[in-house]
Amino acid sequence: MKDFWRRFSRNRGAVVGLVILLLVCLVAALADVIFPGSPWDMATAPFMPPGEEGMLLGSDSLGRDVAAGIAHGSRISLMVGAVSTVAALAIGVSLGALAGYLGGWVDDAVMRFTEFFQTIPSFVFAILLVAIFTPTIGSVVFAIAVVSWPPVARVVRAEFLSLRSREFVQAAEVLGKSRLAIVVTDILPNALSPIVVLSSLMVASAILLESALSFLGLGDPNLMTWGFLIGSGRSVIRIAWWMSVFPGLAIFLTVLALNLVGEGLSDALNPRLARKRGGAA
Amino acid sequence: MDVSRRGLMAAAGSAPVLMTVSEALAQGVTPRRGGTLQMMLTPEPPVLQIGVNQQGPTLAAAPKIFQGLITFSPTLEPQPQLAKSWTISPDGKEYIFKLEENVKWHDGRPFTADDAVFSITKFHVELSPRARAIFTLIETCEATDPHTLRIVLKQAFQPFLLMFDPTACAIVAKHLFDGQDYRTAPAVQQLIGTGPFKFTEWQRGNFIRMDRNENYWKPGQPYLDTIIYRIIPDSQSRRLALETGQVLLSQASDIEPFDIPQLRSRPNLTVDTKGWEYFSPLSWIELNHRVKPLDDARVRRAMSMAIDRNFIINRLWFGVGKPATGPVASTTRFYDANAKIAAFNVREANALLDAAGFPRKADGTRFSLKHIPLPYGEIWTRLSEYLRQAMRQIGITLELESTDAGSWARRVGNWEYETTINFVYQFGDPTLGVARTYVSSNIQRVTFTNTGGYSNPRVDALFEEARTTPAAADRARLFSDVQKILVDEVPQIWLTELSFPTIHDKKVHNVITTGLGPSKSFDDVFIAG
Amino acid sequence: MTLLSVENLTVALPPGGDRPHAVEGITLAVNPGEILCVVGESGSGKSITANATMGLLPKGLPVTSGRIMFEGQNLLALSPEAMRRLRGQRLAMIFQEPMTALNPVMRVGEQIAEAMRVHGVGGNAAARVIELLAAVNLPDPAATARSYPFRLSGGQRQRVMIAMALALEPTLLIADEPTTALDVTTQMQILRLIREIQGRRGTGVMFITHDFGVVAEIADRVAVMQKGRIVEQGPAAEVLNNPQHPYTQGLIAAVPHGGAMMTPPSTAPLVLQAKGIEKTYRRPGGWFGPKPVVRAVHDADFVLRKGETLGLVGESGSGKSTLARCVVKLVQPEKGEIVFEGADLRPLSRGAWKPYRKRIQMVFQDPFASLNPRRKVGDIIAEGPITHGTPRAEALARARELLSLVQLDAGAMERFPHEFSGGQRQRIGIARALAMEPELLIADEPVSALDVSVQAQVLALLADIRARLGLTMLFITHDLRVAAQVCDRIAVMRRGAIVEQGPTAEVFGNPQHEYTRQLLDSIPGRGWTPPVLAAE
Amino acid sequence: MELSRLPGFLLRRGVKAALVILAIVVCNFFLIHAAPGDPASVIAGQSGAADERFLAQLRQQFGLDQPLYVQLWIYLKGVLTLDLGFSHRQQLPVWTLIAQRLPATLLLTGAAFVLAVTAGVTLGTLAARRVGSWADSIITVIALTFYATPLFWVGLMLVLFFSVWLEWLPSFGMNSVGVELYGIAAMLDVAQHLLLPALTLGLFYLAVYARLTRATMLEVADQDFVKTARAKGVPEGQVVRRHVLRNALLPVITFAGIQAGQLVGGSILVETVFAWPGIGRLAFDALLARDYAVLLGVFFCTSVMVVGFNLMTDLLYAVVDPRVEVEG
Repeated sequence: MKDFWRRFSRNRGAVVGLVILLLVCLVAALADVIFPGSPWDMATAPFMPPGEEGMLLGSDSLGRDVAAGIAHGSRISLMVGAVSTVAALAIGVSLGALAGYLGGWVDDAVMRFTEFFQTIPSFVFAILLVAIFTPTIGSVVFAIAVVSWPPVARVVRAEFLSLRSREFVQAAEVLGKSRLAIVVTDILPNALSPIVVLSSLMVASAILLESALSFLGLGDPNLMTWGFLIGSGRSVIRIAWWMSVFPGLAIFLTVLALNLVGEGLSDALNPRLARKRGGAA
Repeated sequence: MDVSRRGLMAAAGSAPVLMTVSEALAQGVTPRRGGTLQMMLTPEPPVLQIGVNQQGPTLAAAPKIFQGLITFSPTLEPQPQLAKSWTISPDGKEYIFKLEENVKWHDGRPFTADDAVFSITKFHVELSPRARAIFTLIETCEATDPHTLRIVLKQAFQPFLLMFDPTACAIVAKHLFDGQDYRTAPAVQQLIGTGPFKFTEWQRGNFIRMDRNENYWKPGQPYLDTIIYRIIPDSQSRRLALETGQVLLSQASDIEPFDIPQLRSRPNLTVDTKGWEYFSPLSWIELNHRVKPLDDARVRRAMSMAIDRNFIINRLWFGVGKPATGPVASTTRFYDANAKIAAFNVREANALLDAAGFPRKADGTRFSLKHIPLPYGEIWTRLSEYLRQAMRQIGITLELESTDAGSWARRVGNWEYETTINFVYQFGDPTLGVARTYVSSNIQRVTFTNTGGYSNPRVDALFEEARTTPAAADRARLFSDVQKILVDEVPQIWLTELSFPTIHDKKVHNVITTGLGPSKSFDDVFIAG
Repeated sequence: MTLLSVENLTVALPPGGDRPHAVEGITLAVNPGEILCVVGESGSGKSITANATMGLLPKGLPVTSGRIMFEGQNLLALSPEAMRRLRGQRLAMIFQEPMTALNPVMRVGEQIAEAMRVHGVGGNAAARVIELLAAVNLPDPAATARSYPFRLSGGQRQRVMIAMALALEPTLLIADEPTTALDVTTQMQILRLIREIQGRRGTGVMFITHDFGVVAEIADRVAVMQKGRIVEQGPAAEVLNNPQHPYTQGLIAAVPHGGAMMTPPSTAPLVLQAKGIEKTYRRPGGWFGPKPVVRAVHDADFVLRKGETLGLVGESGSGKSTLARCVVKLVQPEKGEIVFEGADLRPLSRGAWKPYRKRIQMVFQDPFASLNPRRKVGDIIAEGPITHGTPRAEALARARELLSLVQLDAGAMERFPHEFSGGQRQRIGIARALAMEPELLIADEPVSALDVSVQAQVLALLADIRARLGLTMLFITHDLRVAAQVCDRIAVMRRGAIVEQGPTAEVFGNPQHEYTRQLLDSIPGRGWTPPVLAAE
Repeated sequence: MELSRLPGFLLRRGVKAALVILAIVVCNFFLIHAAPGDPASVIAGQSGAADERFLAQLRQQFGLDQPLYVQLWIYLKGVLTLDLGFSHRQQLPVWTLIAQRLPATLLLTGAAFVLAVTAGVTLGTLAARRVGSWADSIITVIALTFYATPLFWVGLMLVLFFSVWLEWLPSFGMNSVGVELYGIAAMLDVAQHLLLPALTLGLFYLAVYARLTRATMLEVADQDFVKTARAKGVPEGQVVRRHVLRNALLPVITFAGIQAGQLVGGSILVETVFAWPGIGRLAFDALLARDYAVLLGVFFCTSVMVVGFNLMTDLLYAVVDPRVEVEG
């Protein structure tokens, strides 16, 4: 673990990313304390520029506090990112594990299924799913999960495929361990690093995807999200640039942080690659 | 884009002075001929054949190609169009229209009264629910000579003439439709009308182009060479197009309300909110009376009182439009200024709900309702978000459900909603555009009927009597009575009288001259200055 | 006159390593027409020396002192461009891994021609390429020139590499373990080729290897390296037969001595009998074309009696590992019987096999890949017995005992595999197998990934355990010296079939099959008998 | 791969592609029909007036009164003969509608793709060659920035900057309408309009390709054959070009194939922001209006595009990498 931290912290970007991410989480956790009340409350006159009337980041077209919206929205954005990633991981890891470990026709069937999902343009598919199930937080999470599992399945399959023939797995087989025990104690822990790295990136792209859906008006209307904020701010961008610029920056920073952390994780978990990345320096 | 702007400037170059529309009209400035007028159309309509399609954009663009027998002034007085004159018998049953001679279809065939008969008795009756409801009153409709049309009604129907403007009953060519499936006939794509402009090109998703009809029946008109409707799905792009002069005119919901204050301050632009007198759209919270406790008039009244309509007008619509005072818009005939809904008063609204037996629970709420925002653009979502906060003040939780236009129409049509937003055209007369929402005989599983399910025999009777009464004064009295009952019962929670500003460059003249705003033929519109 | 002289060369390692220098104070010389073998175990700095000479050291390894004189000029003082012009033209190099040393997306002819073109002599490259390929004894040189590397075998690729290195007739050839990745027979061919070409052209060769057999086969002079220093240098015969430095002595002592044991034929009861096992692999093919079939194992019957060690020897791809894996059901053969103590194991289901797992165990080849990197050593050793119902505490106690049996201290229990060296890991692997108290142990190339000195220790450990526990063993190896030292009987495999089997001494002393003779002929340095020295 | 194997390869892949497309068509058909609301109710809802007869007429006309499996069968029969059906809503054959919009989308995605690949690979190569230097850091930061920025947001910012402030470029549309332009002038006009949307769509993928190229370049640069090339005295530039880059591009090609579908999805957003008259926007409008035939048609087209693009990259891969046939 100490080793992990040492390698992680050697990547300066990753540390910066982690700090940003922790700040975002802090804001999410303390949203109710910093901005008590509902982010939908009309607190002041519409289109107040940042800094005026106590609006740190300005107010929106109904006089709602953009800063409060960003703070409360961080919860939903992070939640959407996390939950849809967990769901996508659940689908992707189980299918990928099945395909990679069992091989043969199971592998073939699962991979055809995955290919099929990869052929449908994912954003278009997400729009379709959300529209069909009507935009609620549940359907948005579902749609994001459904379109983002194929890469997980592929990565996990590839890992399982190579780990399956590794000698320590064969050794476990020769010891008479059950298939489940082999998958859980021998293969999965060793396939974890790429999954961990991938999931940090998936959280990031889920946040982007959610915001894109909201931009097109396909977000949950009862929840304050960053995507909603930009979606409602983009049409007034020339009157109130702050309405789309700040939530856009929030997304940008969070996604950037997640990417940086992902790289740091990848460095820390794959020391071989890390050496390569950093060259000799 | 620079090129197009230069082109327009060059065309307008010879006009020596800048002047406003009214000045131009007042001074009788000779209109200039020539130029291309670029406008916008939002959203892109599926087809431009009136009748086959009745959506707003079609009604805005198609009257350049198709014409009606008459049109209406801003005070809803009938004006001649294809009919140069008309007479109505004293009993209100017989209508005789004298039609313009020398009118030719765009394909060169002459226009006759037969075309009018076909359009009235067959085409629109088959296609348009609105026409169908009214034209069933016709006993005979015949061409007494090639340029005379005679219509006899089964019973007197005072608002009958309102059905003959181009948006309600565009006259189509009999020879192109008769004997075919009207919806799929080739003429639906190859539009042939009598109007000042001929349909020339439609690049879907991009633009619709119409060119001057050289054989137009009004001598010397139209003035414009070309009309182009650009399709621009993004509202900011539309505003930009208007500001940069790439388009010279915006209409209906092309421009978002929040952009209007800034456009007003532009010296080269005119913002005109007139021209919606015929349609007079009225918005309301549509309540489903089958859902408890929305069947309780006290609840409805309390909800109505919790809403600050001035806030909606000022903060959401940026001062465009005005608060609704009842079921009839102030621009519609027979509006009674004395029948007004209760004023904004949160304290009283709360008291009313307490008295009605809906006390606040421990968490401060009384009950919760589902609410579908109108899926026609952001402003409607903002409105619903405001309403949610307004209802919170009186302990009602509004839970928003997003839908797209498809689901919204189906759910409202099937009564599968609790509350939503709707806005409805009034077509100049309560019988045409108001009664349908409140009479129990029109409770149907289709949108724009009495989907809320409100039923009051007294209201039914008053509307029925007003429908068949020939004298305007009698009808006024009946409508006043019905308005008094309705503002008391609040079957729907009326919000605002909508108005959609027409914004155009000051060098475009004669834009709004009728009660139908930009849905006119544009044969007198010109660019100068 | 010396062709190359490395004088007092020191190359630094990045800070934080286990030693400050990769090589320190190296001085050696190569004369024209001479083969200098640089020999040492992994990490001794021999490759660094070679790369420094070629000017191909990675940026993180700077030369801190010394000179490398080549044809009268100091290579270290040359500009990168001047050095580049020398590379390939006057100095050439071949590498250990022929499978990865060629650009996979370029035809080999083109790759050789490129070597000429970049030095401005590509005029008649096409013809020269074919000549060169013929010179390294490649069949159908014209067709080979048009081939992509993946079409060629490892030996063929290494010939291509040699052809490429010799294209401009360099005066110095550096060969970095060029035969380590190859089978013995191929290795012998390549060694002969290098010797022959070098002799013909008078090229000086710096030959890097870890194998004293190879040294004996090819070297004129030898430099022995240990931990970045040269500990002994001299003529080959001198160093091989009369090593002076203790380290050299240790290394030579560790070379397996082919003195095959003469053991009487065993009459002990049968433990394992393999009859008519067949395993074929279908390559994944398209839907339309026929699927190519590879017969991995066929005609490979053998028996194994109690307490006996049977060696399965053969080159890579001969099917020896597949056969062994059939026995433990890691590979499911299509046909045949695997009779263990009277029961046929082949048709058994996964569940029915479980009781036999305790009785048959396996030791794997790669000490780095055979231990789960995410588990502690104690768990790795104890998990087998735990799976079979031994209480955890008891299994862990037993694991501690086993660690001492394989000469590791009990503190290893709580550590992870990556904290151990290759030899230590192989001991852990053996302990894991022994924890099950098996009757039959299958050892799949257990020492081939280890340095000679470590190899000797592990072999000694295996011999000791076998004697103490009375294990029966199936020992798979490609190294005939090792087989001769360990096995009672030998079975020689080739292309999936056993071509000859019998008591070790008989097979080695009087080979019957042509292939066996070929294998024995190919043992590098077979003419050299390592002097009997006291190891360490 | 040898040319003689090409027909078999194409046939196999073609059959597979056709099956995938068919599966997509069927799957989408059911998904779309599972959505609440139908085109008739949308038209009714937007017409300002409607009655039961109006709805029934529309449904009958659209074939919506048939059982779902009959509708599917009719649709499939149509697709097999490349007849994508008829949009009753727009009164035009779906194919006509798509054909009108497709060139715009192909132009946009094509331009974005070319931009992303050329600029991305160039930047990635540059960064990999100077790994650890300030140039590498800057390129990495730029790539990360584009990678983490919402696409539509970039579009808005570009419009603000280039169209509103600088007034250099048009902010929407595909060409200047109302002016007659021919030949070079017309092309320049389209190019002017194309710049911002293509940039918006391309930047994200540019970042992806830059990162991917850098990573694979570094990985390949470590491989033995690169050392071989240096050992034979190949100049550094040629090592990078002929040996490193050529091998590093293989994963980039694979990735490009996978990306095709994402590009089409991203074009919906860009087409919305820039009013670009492409099929992405057509699909979105069709979805909101429940115009099933058009929606299915667009799905069909994009699937064909993606599958075709995959096939092309596979083929390219097979040409660039001789080892491909080993895997069949």
